[in-house]
Amino acid sequence: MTVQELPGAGASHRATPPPAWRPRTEAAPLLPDPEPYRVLGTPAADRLDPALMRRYYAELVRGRRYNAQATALTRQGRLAVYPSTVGQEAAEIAAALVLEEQDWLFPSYRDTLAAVARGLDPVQALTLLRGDWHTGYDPREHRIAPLCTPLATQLPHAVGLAHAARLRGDEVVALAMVGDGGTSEGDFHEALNFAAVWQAPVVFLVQNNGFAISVPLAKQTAAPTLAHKAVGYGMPGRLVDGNDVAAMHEVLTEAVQRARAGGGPTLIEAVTYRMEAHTNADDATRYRSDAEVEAWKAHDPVELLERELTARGILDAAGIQEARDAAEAMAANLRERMNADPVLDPMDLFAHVYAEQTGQLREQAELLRAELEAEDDA
Amino acid sequence: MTVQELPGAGASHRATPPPAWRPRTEAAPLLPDPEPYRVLGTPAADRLDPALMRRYYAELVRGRRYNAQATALTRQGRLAVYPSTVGQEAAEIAAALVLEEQDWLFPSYRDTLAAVARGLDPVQALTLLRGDWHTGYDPREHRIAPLCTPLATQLPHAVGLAHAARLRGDEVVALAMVGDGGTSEGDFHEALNFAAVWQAPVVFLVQNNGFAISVPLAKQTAAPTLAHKAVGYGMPGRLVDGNDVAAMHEVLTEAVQRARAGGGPTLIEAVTYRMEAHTNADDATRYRSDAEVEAWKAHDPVELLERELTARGILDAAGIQEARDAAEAMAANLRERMNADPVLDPMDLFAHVYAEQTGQLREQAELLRAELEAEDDA
Amino acid sequence: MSTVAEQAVKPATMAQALTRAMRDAMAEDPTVHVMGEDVGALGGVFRITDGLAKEFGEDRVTDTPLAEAGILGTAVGMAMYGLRPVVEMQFDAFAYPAFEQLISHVAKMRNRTRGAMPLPITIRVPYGGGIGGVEHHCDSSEAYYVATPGLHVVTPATVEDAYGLLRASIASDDPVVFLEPKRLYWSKAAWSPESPASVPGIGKALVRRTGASATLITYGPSLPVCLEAAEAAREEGWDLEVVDLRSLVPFDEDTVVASVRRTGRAVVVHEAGGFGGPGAEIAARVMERCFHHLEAPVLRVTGFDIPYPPPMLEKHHLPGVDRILDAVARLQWEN
Amino acid sequence: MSTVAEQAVKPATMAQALTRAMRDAMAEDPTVHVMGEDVGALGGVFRITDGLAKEFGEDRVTDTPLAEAGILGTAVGMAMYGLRPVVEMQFDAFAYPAFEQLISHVAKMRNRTRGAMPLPITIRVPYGGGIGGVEHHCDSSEAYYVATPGLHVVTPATVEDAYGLLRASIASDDPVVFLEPKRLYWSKAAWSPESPASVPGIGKALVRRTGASATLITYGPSLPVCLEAAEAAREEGWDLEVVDLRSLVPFDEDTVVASVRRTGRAVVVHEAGGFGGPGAEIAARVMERCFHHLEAPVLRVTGFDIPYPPPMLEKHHLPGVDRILDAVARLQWEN
Ligand SMILES: Cc1ncc(C[n+]2csc(CCOP(=O)(O)OP(=O)(O)O)c2C)c(N)n1
Ligand SMILES: Cc1ncc(C[n+]2csc(CCOP(=O)(O)OP(=O)(O)O)c2C)c(N)n1
Ligand SMILES: [Mg+2]
Ligand SMILES: [Mg+2]
Repeated sequence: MTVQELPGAGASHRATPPPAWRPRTEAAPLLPDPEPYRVLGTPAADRLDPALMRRYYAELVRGRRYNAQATALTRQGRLAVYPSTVGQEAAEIAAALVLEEQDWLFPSYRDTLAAVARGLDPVQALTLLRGDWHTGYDPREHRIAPLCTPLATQLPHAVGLAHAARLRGDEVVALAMVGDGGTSEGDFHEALNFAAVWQAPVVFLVQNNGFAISVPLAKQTAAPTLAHKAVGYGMPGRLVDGNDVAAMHEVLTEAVQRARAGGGPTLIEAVTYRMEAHTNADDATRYRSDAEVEAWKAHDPVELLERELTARGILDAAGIQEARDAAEAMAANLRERMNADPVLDPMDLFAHVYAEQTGQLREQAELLRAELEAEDDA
Repeated sequence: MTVQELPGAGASHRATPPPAWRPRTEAAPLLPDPEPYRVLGTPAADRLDPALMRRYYAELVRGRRYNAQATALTRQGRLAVYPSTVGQEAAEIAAALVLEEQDWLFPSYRDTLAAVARGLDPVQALTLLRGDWHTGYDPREHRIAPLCTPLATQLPHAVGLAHAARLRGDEVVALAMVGDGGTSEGDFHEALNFAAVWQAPVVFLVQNNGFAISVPLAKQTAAPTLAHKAVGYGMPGRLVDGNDVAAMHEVLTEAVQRARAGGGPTLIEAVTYRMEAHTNADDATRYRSDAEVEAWKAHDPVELLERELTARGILDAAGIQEARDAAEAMAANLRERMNADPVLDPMDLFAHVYAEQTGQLREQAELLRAELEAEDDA
Repeated sequence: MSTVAEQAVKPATMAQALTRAMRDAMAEDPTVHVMGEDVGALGGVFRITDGLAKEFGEDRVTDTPLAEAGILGTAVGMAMYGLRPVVEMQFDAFAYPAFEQLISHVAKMRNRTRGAMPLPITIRVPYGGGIGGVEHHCDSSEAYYVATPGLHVVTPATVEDAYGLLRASIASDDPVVFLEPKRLYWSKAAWSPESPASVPGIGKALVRRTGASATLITYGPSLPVCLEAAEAAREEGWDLEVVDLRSLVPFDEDTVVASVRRTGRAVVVHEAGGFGGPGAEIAARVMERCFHHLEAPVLRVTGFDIPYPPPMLEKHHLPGVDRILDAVARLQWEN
Repeated sequence: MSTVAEQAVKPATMAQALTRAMRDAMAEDPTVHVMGEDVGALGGVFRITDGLAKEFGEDRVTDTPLAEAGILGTAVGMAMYGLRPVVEMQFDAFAYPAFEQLISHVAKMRNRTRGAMPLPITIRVPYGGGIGGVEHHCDSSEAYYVATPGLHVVTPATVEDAYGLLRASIASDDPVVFLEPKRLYWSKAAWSPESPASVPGIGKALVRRTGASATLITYGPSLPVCLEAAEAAREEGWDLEVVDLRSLVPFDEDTVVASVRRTGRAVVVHEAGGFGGPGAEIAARVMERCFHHLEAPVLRVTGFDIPYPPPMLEKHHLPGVDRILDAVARLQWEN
């Protein structure tokens, strides 16, 4: 519709309406469904791909075990802190599995599991939280950006990277993860806006786990859903049950494919729940009830999938046992390797500040070297 | 609707869906009309209030004259720079006139006209652009925040002020003005989100004048309209013809009333056009065509109103002349007063950095004082 | 609330003193509001606002959306309407998103309006390292604040000062960046909120230890380290004076200069990086004012000029007793 | 394009040299991209990117949405993918919204990833006053950048350096904050882009004028003022040396120290505020390294510690020839 046809333009003395303005797209296709999309437990589950679902099952079981092991490591002092994704495994793992090799994952500080599911060695994924070097891996090796602590700040990185890849003609999709709280940051807004204007191949995955540390969603936004934020950027918004790994897989895959095909970015809100405290250092009883947590237990992502697959005969007791054994093996390996003290070289403090050390840094490095030598002598 | 009723919850092995999540509001009432709301030249104009419209007419004529005079002052070196609002007078003036005395206006750097229409002395409004003191007025006197140069940064101020007033039980509404370009800033996002969560009595008025300096709207956003951004915050969005002062008045009044009644914030996009260059220092031919400007001339806010009012017999030649005379008188007065050199005291540089001068500043003030005295002696 | 007698005997932590300062300010002045991320039910990630929401309600102790520019920006508006917001930034590096609001508005509003619109905002920032925090949780960002005219920059090093300086900051009609040394949160002292008399408002440094050989100039988290170094220095035959700045802006030049003129030697100690850090200003100023009294250049012992290290390496970065003593040894004693 | 012969004779402005530097870098290296507000069709509000969009297309010279954190944040992503973004911030104070990206990511990414992910980003920031700009358009914000390890901070003072240093910055594998002195944009020199050989990369200061009585240490917009002051000083019998730092990080300590050791006296001159400004670091460092060579304390002539004044008062704020000579006069000549 052009503005020439606008209602009210009839009166004869009226000037032709301004020609430069017109609605750029229709809002309707951008609006999310009013309820989270689901597959498990619905007729849509009839079309599940057994092999894929068995793979997801194994990953979910492994992810759950990874979470438990990481939390145990905090109690043993082997990790300084761990933000658990128990209850969020479906979203974490689907985010990793829908990507192709050349794609990039931009995890938030919470998303070590997604990084591990993409193939990163768990020990490398955990260096930040263990207290040894900030980023324990080469981001280019697995195309996983550094775990990002300042919330939402990695979202514009994802946009820039995806845009750069597109400019170079590479079919790369960037998937960026953020929490419900992170959507309030200015960087969230700017990233989504740039992505939409540039039609960058990015998928924004918001895990709405109900809380930003202690702050519930109702104090974070008054929007109908977080997925509705897509409208304001002119990109499609999708609402999905984040505990339903089959639904996550479908919705993410669709968004990744649209991005890869040049269809631009998508905002996805995965409705989920953080079953444990914010981190091991947090006390969740201060801000939420046991009843709420209990209610969500009945909607556990691992169990949802297990029930669906066993009911459909896709998974049997042996399959379950196999997944659990593999998970135990991963945990044992992780435990063992994390029990070894990492060896850090204090001189590394100065090695990577710049490509070439400044004179001032050389001086400081010499100071530290002398101190270390004096210590060694003593 | 509760999640218990969600489609797909039928399968018997399915857990009850998560109880903590539900859509917070319906999206429909938040969505703007797809076309800008109009009154002039439409049947809705039958209900125009003649007295109010005559007042608007006088203000628009005065506003147009103010713009011309201010631009003339830049040519005479009396103003360092002037961002004109020729073509945007309807939005500028309606923004000021819909407010009550206790309300607050938060203008952007472009909105001296809105401040003047609210009652501020034009000479005071122009100190910033003249080069004498930054803010030439006491913001509390007219309840006009300082003209704000860093884009969108005053929007959270408006939210905080409105929120504070509400906490204190005062019926104060804050109206904050921003351009299409300003909507891309993180501060825009954060301000709207805080306002919606707090249900603060704020009206956000975006003047979409087609450009952010040289950057056209299409490079600024991919949204259907800027008003659609409201959806993502859970506040109503309204699209209005910014050159139709009667429509501006109605839409703004409705939003102000909703805010005052405790109904929370509104986002309004006024579709308008910047007829002149960004400022006198800009060269608009570098980025837009004369044809576009010409087309918008046919949709001039002053002429639109004049035609409607004369056609309806609300305004006659005498009324037009009266408005023009008043505008000339204002311009003559402004010209004369701006031709006097302002007297500034250099020692004021140190007077208001802190309530109490620090020792270091006292020293620096002494240095300057000595220099000034030496100059006087010379 | 506990009685005076109880308070007087019980040791309190710096965290408790800070909480108590906000509580007392809020009880006395209804315009004082606390806002930030998780400051309500949780009481803040460091529990510094513990109990305030319960006592004063959510309207005065507000869990905001997660957006630091929004928090500070709305606080500006609240202050414009006559409130006294006390803003909590969750960690040092998470104050950065609010920099534009801080620099372009908070610091400039009084000046811009010729005094018509002062902004009595207190911005509490837990800062510094030494607690095993991961990156972005241990920055000492005072250089940015110090270089911004219009801000006061205050940092306590003792339990008593934590209370007194925070009260003074909240009472100030100007914006104050109130830097809380994280690793001193759990430091203890026998302290009662009824006797904060020794804090004479913002802008007074204090000689924490008198000495004749040289002056250590420090603040915040480095004060205990300097006091320890001064103890250790006695073995080497040095009698060190220790000055606690307590406020970086205003900077109490007179106290510092008087001390250095007396001792003739000085070392500035802080965790922030040295290059362009606050110690540069102090050293430059001391040398300017004490030039003919100095036996040696003013030296600095600071964090290295590197991004804050991972927890396992932070001990090598932080100024410690040995590094301070090494600097003291370089003060040209043999001259 | 013009021929060598034409270029060699025609005087060029600093603005033209900057444009040419970007043009040549883009022509040589397809990974160089220019982005920012109004850098395309308009050529930037100062016309520094004039003609680039036409020559290289919108994909390489991009008008971004109006959001500085977004601009720098997406530039980070582009650099992660192997591009070399050259970002324009429209004015000094409008770089503040991008501070979190700058401090927490741009400055730290190489270090965080142990060198695996360097960020070759050039951030061009027109800075400083003297052009009659209104508030927020005249800040000298170098103190913030200088105090952030991981950033290079570069600022040219001549037409030739504008070209050479910008080329070096774009070629650098590390992020560079490239500060462009606004009021020198239209300064002219006979200059040809074919002979930028005298710029030996980033990090070398240059003695712009030799002298024996005292050293003026300066950079960027204050260099011409210092050279003028040095001329004027001859009348007073002072033979001043003038050092142009050209880069604040890395800081060429050796050149500065060698000069001051020779002259025995020094004044640091810059527009940025003095308190916590770059001059503090320079003064502190010079005193540390030249202590026994100094006849007087190192003095500073800087902008006052106030928000940048309105245009009609800026002349009182900016370090001028007289204020510099007054400082030189205070260098204890009678001792
Ligand atoms: C810019 C910034 N501000 C504050 C913090 C401190 N912080 C860490 S996690 C967190 C809550 C995040 O909530 P959400 O985005 O919902 O993610 P979740 O923790 O639920 O995964 C906060 C406030 C931070 N990391 N970054
Ligand atoms: C934070 C910030 N960035 C950049 C600028 C420089 N600038 C001044 S006006 C302008 C364009 C504004 O466009 P818009 O918001 O549409 O308002 P308009 O000028 O059209 O009224 C820009 C980029 C600024 N003032 N503030
Ligand atoms: Mg969350
Ligand atoms: Mg505009």
